[in-house]
Amino acid sequence: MTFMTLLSWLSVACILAGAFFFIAGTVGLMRLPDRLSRLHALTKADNVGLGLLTLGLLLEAPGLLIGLKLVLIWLFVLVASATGAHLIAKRALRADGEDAH
Amino acid sequence: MSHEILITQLLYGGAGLLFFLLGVWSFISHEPLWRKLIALNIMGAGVFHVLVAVAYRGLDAPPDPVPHALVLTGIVVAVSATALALAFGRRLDREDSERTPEVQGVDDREDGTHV
Amino acid sequence: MNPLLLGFDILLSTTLLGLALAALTSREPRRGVILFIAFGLLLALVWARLRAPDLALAEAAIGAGLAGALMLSAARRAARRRQ
Amino acid sequence: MSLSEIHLAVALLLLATMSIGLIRVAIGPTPSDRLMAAQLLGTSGIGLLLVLIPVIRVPALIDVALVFSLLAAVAIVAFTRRRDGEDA
Repeated sequence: MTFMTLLSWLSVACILAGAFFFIAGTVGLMRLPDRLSRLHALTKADNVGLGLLTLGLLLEAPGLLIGLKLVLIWLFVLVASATGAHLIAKRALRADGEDAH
Repeated sequence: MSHEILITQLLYGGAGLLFFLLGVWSFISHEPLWRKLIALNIMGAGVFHVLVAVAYRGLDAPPDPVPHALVLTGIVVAVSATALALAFGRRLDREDSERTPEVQGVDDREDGTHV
Repeated sequence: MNPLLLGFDILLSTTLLGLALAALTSREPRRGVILFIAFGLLLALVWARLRAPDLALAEAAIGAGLAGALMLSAARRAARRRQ
Repeated sequence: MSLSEIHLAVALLLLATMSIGLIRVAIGPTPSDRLMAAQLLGTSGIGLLLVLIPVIRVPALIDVALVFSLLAAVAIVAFTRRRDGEDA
């Protein structure tokens, strides 16, 4: 019983820490001066936040399949985020004129 | 409990009504095809809002499946209609420029549609 | 009445409304279409909130994904003709 | 019961951060800010869906989150694709 409550407290702590990283990412997105810094804040802080959130939910996962799906979701988001950050930064650095109006 | 369900239904239903009105306004007041299509899709989203809000039965009971089936069909139909409209628009553009190649660029509106 | 849930509903509806207004009033094709795709993804969150995961799946994959790709190509064409 | 309340509070917080981020996306001074919309909705939206599962009591939402995570990559690639005639 105490182990279960300990586990659920740990889960809540992880989820709250994840929420803190999401807030940090949004503050960075709003406040940082140039677009590459903003991209950095968005793609790094949010991914750490999602990782902590996934970890927190994983501690309470009812089954193996659910846990596997949670881990899979985080891995997919990591891959998508790395690719997306790279593509956006490349496009920003080349400064093509497609939508520069 | 039923009070709570009613408030949620009214909130999302009212939002749906607002989306429908916004979509109608944009559909009749904006000329370019892509803007009309966005307006049409947002009108559809408003209708779906009303239907799904009607189907909602609170957190404890499963929702009504019939409006969900209607909305699922509606989503697919909306995408098909969008694709058809885009194909028609492209065909109209091509036929117009084939018929009057010498005035192309004169009667072109700024957004790709023709007079 | 759960005040947190009511706040969640109101914030979700307000964000969606703001996004719809921004998408409907934008003049640049690419901007409008990107805002419309964001609208579709948020709409999937509304279906998830109203306990319709099947609709959320369909909206995310078909509504935002397929319609977004279609309209992005149309926006690209419209932007090219504008220049 | 209080655990579900915590989840709901975190969901509300995530929605608030997402809404504020969407303001930046909508008014963003550069086009690159706009391209971050899919990125933002991908991560925050997936976090929101995952936290919403114990609140709404719909376990199937995890599959929706899975589709979201796959779609985020596709959307980013679609946004950043260049036109045919354009170099690089």
